[in-house]
Amino acid sequence: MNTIILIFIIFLGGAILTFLAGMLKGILKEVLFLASVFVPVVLFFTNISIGQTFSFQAAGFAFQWGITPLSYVFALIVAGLGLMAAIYAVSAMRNKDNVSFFYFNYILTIMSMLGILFSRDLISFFIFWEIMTWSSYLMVVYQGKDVQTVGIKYFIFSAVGAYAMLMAIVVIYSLTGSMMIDSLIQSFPGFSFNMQLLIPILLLIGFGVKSALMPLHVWAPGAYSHAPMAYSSVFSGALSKMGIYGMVIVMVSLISHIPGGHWFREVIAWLGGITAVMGTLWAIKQDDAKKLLAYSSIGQLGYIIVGVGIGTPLAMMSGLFLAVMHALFKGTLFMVVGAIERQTGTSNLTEVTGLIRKMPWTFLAALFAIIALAGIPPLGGFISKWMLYESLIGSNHYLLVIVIFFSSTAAFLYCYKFLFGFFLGQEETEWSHVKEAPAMMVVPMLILAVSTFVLGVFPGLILNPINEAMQTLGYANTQGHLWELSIIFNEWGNQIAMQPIVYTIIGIFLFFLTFLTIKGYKETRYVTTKDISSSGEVPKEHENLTFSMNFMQPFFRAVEPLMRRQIDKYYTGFANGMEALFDFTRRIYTGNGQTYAMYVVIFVVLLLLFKNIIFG
Amino acid sequence: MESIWYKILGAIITVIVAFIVGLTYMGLSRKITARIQNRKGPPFYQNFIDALKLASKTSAIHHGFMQHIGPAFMMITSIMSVLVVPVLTGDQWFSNLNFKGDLIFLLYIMVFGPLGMALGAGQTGNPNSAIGVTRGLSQMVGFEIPWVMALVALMMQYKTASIVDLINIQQEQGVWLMFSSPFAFIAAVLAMLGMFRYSPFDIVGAPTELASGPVSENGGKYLFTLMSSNSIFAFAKLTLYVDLFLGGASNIVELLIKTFAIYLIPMLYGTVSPRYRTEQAIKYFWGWPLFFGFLALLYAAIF
Amino acid sequence: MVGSPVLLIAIPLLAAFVIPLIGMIWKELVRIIPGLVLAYMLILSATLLYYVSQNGIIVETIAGWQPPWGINLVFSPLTGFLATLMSALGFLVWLFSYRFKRNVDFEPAKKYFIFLMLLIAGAIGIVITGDIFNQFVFIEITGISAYALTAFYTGRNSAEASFKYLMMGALASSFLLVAIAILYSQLGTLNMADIASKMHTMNPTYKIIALIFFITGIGIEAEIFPLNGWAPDAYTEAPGPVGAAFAGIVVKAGVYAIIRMIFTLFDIPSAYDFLIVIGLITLIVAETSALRQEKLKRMLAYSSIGQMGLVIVAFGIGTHEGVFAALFLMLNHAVIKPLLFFSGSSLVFNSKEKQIAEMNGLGKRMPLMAAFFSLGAFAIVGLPPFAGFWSKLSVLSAAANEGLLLIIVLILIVSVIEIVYYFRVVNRIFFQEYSREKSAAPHRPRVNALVAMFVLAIAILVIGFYPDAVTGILHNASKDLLNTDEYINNVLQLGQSLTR
Amino acid sequence: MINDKNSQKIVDIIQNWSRKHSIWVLAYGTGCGAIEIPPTMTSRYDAERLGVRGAATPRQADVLLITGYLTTKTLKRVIRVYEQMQDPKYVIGFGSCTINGGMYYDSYNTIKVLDKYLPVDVYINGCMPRPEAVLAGFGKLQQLIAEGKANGATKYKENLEWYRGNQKKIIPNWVMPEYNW
Repeated sequence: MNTIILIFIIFLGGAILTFLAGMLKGILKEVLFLASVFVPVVLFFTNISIGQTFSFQAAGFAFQWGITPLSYVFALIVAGLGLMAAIYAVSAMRNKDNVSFFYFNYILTIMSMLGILFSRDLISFFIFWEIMTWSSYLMVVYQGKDVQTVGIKYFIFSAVGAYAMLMAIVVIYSLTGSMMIDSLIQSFPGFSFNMQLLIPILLLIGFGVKSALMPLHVWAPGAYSHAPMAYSSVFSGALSKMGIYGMVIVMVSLISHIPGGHWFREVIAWLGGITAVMGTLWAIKQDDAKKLLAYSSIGQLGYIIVGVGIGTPLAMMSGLFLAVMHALFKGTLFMVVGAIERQTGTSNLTEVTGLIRKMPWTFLAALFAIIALAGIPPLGGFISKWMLYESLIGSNHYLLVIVIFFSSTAAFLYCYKFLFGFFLGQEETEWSHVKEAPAMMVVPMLILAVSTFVLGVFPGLILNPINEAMQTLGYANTQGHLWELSIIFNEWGNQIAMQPIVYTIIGIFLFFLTFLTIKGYKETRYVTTKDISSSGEVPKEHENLTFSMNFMQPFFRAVEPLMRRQIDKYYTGFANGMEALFDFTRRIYTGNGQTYAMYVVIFVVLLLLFKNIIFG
Repeated sequence: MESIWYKILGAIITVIVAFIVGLTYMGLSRKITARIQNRKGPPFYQNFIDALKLASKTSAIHHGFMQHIGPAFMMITSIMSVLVVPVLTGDQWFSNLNFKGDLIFLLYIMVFGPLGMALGAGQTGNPNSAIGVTRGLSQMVGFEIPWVMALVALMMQYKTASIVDLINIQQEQGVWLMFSSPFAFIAAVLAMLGMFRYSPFDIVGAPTELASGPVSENGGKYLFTLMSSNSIFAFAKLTLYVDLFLGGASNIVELLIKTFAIYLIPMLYGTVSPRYRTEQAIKYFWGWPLFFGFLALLYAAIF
Repeated sequence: MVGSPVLLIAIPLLAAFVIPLIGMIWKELVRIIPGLVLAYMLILSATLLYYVSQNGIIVETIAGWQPPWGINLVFSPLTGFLATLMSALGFLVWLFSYRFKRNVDFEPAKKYFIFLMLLIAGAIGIVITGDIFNQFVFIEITGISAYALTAFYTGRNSAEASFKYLMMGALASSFLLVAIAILYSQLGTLNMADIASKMHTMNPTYKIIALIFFITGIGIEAEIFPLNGWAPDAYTEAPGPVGAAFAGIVVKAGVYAIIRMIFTLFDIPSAYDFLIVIGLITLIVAETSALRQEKLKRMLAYSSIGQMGLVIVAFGIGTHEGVFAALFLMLNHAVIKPLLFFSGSSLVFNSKEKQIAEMNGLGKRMPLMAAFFSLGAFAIVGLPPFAGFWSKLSVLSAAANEGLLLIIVLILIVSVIEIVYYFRVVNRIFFQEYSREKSAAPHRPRVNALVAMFVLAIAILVIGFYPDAVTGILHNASKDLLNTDEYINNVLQLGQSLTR
Repeated sequence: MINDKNSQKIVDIIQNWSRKHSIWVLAYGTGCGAIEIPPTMTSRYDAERLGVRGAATPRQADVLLITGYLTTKTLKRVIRVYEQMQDPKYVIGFGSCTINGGMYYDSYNTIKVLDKYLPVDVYINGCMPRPEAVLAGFGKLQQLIAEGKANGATKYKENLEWYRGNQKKIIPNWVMPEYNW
């Protein structure tokens, strides 16, 4: 049996079996769940080689599944993060209602994401896309909060995106007579200009929704924060990357062939830039860690879109590398929030404080992830940021680089807010009972966190598959002049050699760690955080001295004009207007038989009057 | 193998030089400020005494491990930046990591320490620390923008991101970049006012309001570490300005003159200025400095 | 051949008359007999369909009169497909309602099954007859039984709904009769094939007027936009399985009649465009009206109207793909909408107002019903990998092949609206707090109803995962519809030189 | 070598010298004497030339300057501040009030003799002392530091029981963390 189909059968069967096992007591469902994620992932890593395909016919369409170098990069994200989050989920979701439903959707999501990456034809791409959409939708509403607003909003946006994509697909089918992605790419340059413009726009709407591109992002904060955190890490880390995956194909293989296509890509890149800024600003404003991470994800996806949109080799590399990194660190951060929420019962940054001594390992994971997120060397986030800036500067995007830089500098604010809010600050008695999260939750986080470090020192590990992917997209081989195992270059040949830098940093750090920190730590003794210099006062046990309300208020006083308008409000207004309009159309059906009879007469009379126009 | 030891030795010497120069400059600034205020002022070596005293003070308590790592993070930033910035042009001894990192790297390693310090400050649980940190970070967002604009303008104009290359370009052309890219220089200098956190941008550690802000729970050795880190960092920043805009320095005297000349700008501006609130500071940086940044970008785009 | 197509009409008619007599012997037989009849019909029509697909269409003459003079029945891949679909649905409706009103008394059950048999007989008659007046008769049979079924709950509202339906139906039949009269006066024949072959000789003005009256007359049954005022009330007030039967059987027959007119009888090309326009209007008005409905069945009714509009649009595209898509839509609608009606009526069974708001939190109380309803909702809005996706895809693809991008956009926008109201309900069922009084015991559907729903659900999944199971039949059917010449030839059987 | 007695002596000398020339003052403005601090620090008298400089928090300060009378209410805070300061630390009693109560000698809510509650190293006499006197006080403190005689903190640690007893007499409901040096 073909391994590709085997993977999907195991996923599907595993999902159903896990769901059914949910009716039984015991750990059968957990075991089945882990197995049905683990086995296909292992099969994927061991038995799937690039170029292997599997084809069949159904409903008059030819289907072809197989992995390409590009989708391999994304499949790495999906498989890796999916597996880690699955391990995490088993522990995180224990004792929740309807766990098997969660598992069911989780497996389906992983399956559909791999399916998207495996699809070489548009129909199965779309089918898996929709499965991904509704399984993720079910996860968004899983906890039953704000389902009629957040859930519906997510699904409407997804549906608009998916239907735009569907329209593009049928148009492509009518133009080429084939559903194969390859044949689309081949015949695209021959399309008329209108079609060349229409198809990418429609596809980009579809992909833009999933990758939370402005102005299609408004579903994201709610959806990311309402899903269970074990799922959100996949949601934000991997699922949003499906949009990026599609965008890469559209940008490189389609839009580049339009006359004047680089302007198109410029627009997309600018949209990405604005997304990055606004996502970051709103992230700073959030008090709920989930919302903060959700907006931060929007911002980070904005960077990726900028990289993909600019599309020079370095930019594309940075976009794809950041896609991988974002999966690692944002996956970790959502897991961290999940762990904290599980241990404390809330994820509000203004409530939870001072967990660092209670949950040190979680803090360590969060610290790594935040450093990677902020793009500070030597972790992997820096590599992607560096490549992004260099590529923007190298390709003369004067203003865009400033926009991006503003966004990533402002990102420090929410990075700090996240760490400070949860882990630092006063240790309140309210949280003195909090324990470290179970090992099954902590270990996946730490693995992901440490891998950001490894990729920071040896970016070549992941740049190698990215390079191969880019070669199939038509880029030149960049190994050697843009990157090596642990050195990255910009287009002018300036380099960052990660190894000496990292060794120096580690050296300095160890020196001060030994002679300052550990020595000092041993010589001194611990006092509670109530023992602070607060004008000679002795704070009472229950007095909360933590500074967490209006955390970045001065900053917001400065950027207030930027944040006065919310796209969300326009959408809400539009939706309300539509509902009012539809309420009016509803009244066409008056419920009065005479009116209905009159409609019939009017219908006949109109047809008879205008018969020559209508039937002429 | 031998070269690595030379490198390490060179690095240590660089750091020591940076430490001494930085502290001296700070002492001089106290002296000059005092003279401007018609005081006698402390001796220029006063900061060394302070440092020595701080180092000799004991510390009895801690609020957690992070509080003690903060200064270490700060040191990483300072030392890394001073190692990446070319101190003396063409000097083998002090080449350190000049070729391993470029401007973007420098920008990012420069925020590593403040963020680590912020974490340390956060763990003390002192609300003043956190307030100071938020102010500092907000202000950083303010001044980074014109600063980056200036750097981007330079990088675009001369098609390199390496500081060494920029020095070489200045030496080849025989013109300092402050003359050949004047707007970038102005923007960078205005940004520098915020970077050094002298008045009017010293709200971060406003002593009477915030009880010195982020460092309010740090005393003794930690304050000493932070102080030396600050001085090294200041030296690194000054050297960077000299390298970028004043053509670098080939010997130590030239370096000192140029760096001190640059140093006088934020210092003298600070002595005659009151204090901005955070949002005022941000708006200040997004006013004229931003305008000059745009001019610099325009200039770079045209030429 | 296992039997004649005549039996498909004759047996249910016979059964309808026999039921009250047999009921005197043993009350249970009233419930059993229709099932047996429908099962037989299902087997018969399926066998005939298979036979037809192998051997070409069957033209059955009644009483030895050859067409064009006598009444004839045509069992072609198209009509056979629809007849099979209807008998299958009829069987499922019977299965669902086997124990229907068991605890009330004998009389309503008797009526219910009589009219159900009549309804199915009439609908199948509409589909397989080859005579236009005969079709009118069957439309009347269907209509009358439908009025009766609407008024089944003998309440004020039911009576009102039924009266509205009756009134519209009366208008419809008069228009229909006028149209038939025009045709007969002009062409001197009532046989469809004969009319089709002679149509080119007819005065265009008369032709158009006849068509208009036809469309109006049948349009009322087919739920075309301004003519469908009866539908929401009737669906709401009729019992759940009757709603399913309306959506799955009656409307299909009506749509078939219109399509037969336009594709075979009348040679007016612009009628296709008219179909597209009127279908789109129906679709948009119905779906937008559905958005703000408060009662579940009413919402389903509007959704059903909308789906029919979509079917008409697909027919209006007029190509093989369009017809294929339309038939596929009809099939899916016939599979999905009954499931929604069945599970929906179970969900609101114990509530007073039958309102959507009363379904909050039922997912925990009635997980299986809720799951069926959600499956139906997922399928009807066209989410893969369920049945509705393939039909939606084929409609869009057909439209795209004709370059009708605006239609695609409109259909997709309407689909979004559809998603909104269906998912609001699904959200209520699963993810909101239970709002009825806690003591109210959830309605537990009987085994027979569960089996009916299971069959439909499995059909949805099978079509969704393996669409090739049905596409062959649909392709045959659509070929059959488009090939007018073959139809005429086969029916008239005379090898006449076709002058068209 | 470091632990050698002679070298320890050298280290002590250096340390004391540095402490002497770098005095970071935490001015606890309890009483009217605080008004004398600004003139002392600013242009005319310029205490900074002696290395005297304000400190923002007790963690960074070397000298606790009790400027004037100390009410029973503020005593608690002052003790807290003093205990939060890190070694080596000194206390300067500023003005007559800290010595014997001064003009508040018969007040019911000020403490009269500061030395009973905190180990005062240097008193500055006067009501209030002029900046010259303050500078002289600092000079005295520097001299004591250089000689290694400014050992109030050690005294405090050694006689903690006694100090605590006195303090608790003034402060009825004692809720303070233990002194951790």
